[in-house]
Amino acid sequence: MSAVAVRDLWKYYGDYPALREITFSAEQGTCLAVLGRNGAGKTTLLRILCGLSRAARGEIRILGRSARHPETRARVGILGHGIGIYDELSAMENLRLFARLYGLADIENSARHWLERTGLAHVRDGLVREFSRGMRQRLAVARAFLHAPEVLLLDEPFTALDDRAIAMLQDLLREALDRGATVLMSTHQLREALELATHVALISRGRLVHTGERTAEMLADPGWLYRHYGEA
Amino acid sequence: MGTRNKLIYLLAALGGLLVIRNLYVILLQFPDEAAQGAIYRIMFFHVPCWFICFTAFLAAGVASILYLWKRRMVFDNVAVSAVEIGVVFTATGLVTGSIWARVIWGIWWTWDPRLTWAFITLLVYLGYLMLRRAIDDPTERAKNSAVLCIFAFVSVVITYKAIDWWRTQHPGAVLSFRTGGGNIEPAWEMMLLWNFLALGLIAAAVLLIRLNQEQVRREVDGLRRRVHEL
Amino acid sequence: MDERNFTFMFYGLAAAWAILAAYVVYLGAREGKIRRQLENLRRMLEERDKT
Amino acid sequence: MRFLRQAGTIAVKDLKAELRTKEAINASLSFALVILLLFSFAFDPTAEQTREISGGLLWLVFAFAGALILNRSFSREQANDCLDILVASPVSGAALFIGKAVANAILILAVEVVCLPVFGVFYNITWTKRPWWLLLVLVLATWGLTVIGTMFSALTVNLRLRELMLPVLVYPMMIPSLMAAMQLTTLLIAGEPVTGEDIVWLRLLIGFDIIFTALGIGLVETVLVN
Repeated sequence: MSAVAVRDLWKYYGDYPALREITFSAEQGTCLAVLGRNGAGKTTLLRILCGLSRAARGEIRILGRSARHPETRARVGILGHGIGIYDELSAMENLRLFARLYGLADIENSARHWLERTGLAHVRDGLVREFSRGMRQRLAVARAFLHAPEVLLLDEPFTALDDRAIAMLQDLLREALDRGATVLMSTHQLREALELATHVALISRGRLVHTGERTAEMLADPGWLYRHYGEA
Repeated sequence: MGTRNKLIYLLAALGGLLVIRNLYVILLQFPDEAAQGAIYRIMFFHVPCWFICFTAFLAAGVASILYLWKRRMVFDNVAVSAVEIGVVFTATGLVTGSIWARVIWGIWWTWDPRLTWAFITLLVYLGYLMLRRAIDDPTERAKNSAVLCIFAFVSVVITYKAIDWWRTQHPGAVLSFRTGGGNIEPAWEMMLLWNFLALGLIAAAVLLIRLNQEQVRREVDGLRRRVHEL
Repeated sequence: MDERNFTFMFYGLAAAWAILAAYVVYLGAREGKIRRQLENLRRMLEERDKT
Repeated sequence: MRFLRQAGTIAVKDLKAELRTKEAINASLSFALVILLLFSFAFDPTAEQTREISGGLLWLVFAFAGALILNRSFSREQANDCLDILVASPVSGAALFIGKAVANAILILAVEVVCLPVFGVFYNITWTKRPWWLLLVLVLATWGLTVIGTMFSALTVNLRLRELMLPVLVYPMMIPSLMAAMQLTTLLIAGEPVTGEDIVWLRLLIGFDIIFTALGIGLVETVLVN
């Protein structure tokens, strides 16, 4: 069974198909980079997988269940454009809140653990609104990894992050892949993504134009994919 | 000319002819009512107008539920079209009622429960039409306005039941299915139904025109999207 | 009184049909506007396709 | 059980966030006081007249001031795309909705409880003749307003013109609850019992609460997942 399986997925904006017959799957322990230009449909696809948006047609299976199933959502971690944490709460309170929402058994310890992992233990009771940009981003990463998700869905994860956070996120993703998690990320920043990716999928104008393993030539020349499969 | 256009003309023509025939009977054959004089004839339009409103809003509500269930844009088209027609006939109903009230009650308007609720219903559905203008993505627009439409129907139900729940100045129900019969002359009740049919035919014609428009508009939305994409 | 009564009845019926007529005129105007938009967009797409 | 726990977590989160900044509640309270003041210019208040319209007056204040709190409810979630994270979390839409509605209701009730004595002092009214009945009406009507307000706040959260749209949509829908609340409050402030024909208002109030809560719970998931 694939960790993430999508078959014949369509999404419309009115009559206009934003995604057309998307079919792919990602096996457990792999990292799939979903590539494509702005407006190609990457974010729409990711939103559907996160359960934030409904597909018009097609089937989605994440860990064997539908995307909106509560059980699925408890096992999926999400990092999007926005950081998704509350400015009015402290770092610790934010993590405690999400630990509770995800139904974790040991709220205090997992929250503390992830504050340490992201280097925020010294400001655990500081309000997020007083945090620097980098600290907020790291807290967002902690929030996404808090419940040890088996599938990670990341929408343009590297765009909002500074260098230190990028390095940290890459380490954490590698670690997650090692423990058997599946990672799906959409990005147009090829270099950072391709280092991690085991597979790539290229979306152009709502269609999946290429899926396959990430090859050595892609790593050497990130523009290779676009030249071969994307239109000019 | 497509069959759809033919149907529109046919419905409108039938409705028009029926209205003329009804007007003839109402104006020239029916005697003045004992207490109200000539003005009572407004009832023959006022009451069917409200029937059309209820029918239209009910249709919009059902179409909205169907949209949320099946997610087919057709249902959304039906919902907007029906709401728009409902709003037009609500306005007509309020204006004719108001003119009647000026003669019989001596005032244009009173904050009577029935009148108030009819007015609230108008506002609620105007809100629906405004909400639609504020959302760009057609799918999102269809979904959110369907939800609003279901909420809005509560006010229609209240308006309908207002004459039972509160003591109101507004005349009570007239049709036999609510009163058990005997409230008005059978000939008048028949005429109400005939006029309901006439206005219904015209409303159906307008509904079809409106549906066509909504389809073209969706095409425009789609093309606009494609232009953006390039 | 009775004549006034009759005038008001006439106003009532006239108002009802006036509202309906206004709506139909409005529908017609909108039809024209949507058609124009459609034409514009089609033309824009054709031009883009040529280049 | 799980539902209640999740709803509770959301409510506590909203209340905590609001009490830290006090943005909405401060704005709401001062707005309420301003309206109470403005009403004194609108008419020359003698105790007798004021008592007759007290229900209407108070609930207008509560509805306008409450809208500020309701408006913040979902727009607070927008700042960092938090709403997406909540919707994608294992919390059901219904739990999210109820949690937010409870938090809003508590905040609005707090504003109301502050406004009542101020109203009493400004307009020379003894409003405590039937305190428990009044409290019951306050709670029931506030819940009605809150459920509708929270639902429509969710409905308009992604709109360009949300600040403009929300009042236009929400006030007409609130009228059923407001109307019943106004009638009952006038009665209770005059010290009269709720009996006979007036029971119908209480029934309506409870009926609308049930209808709108059910509609909200049933439809909120559809609204949040686009």
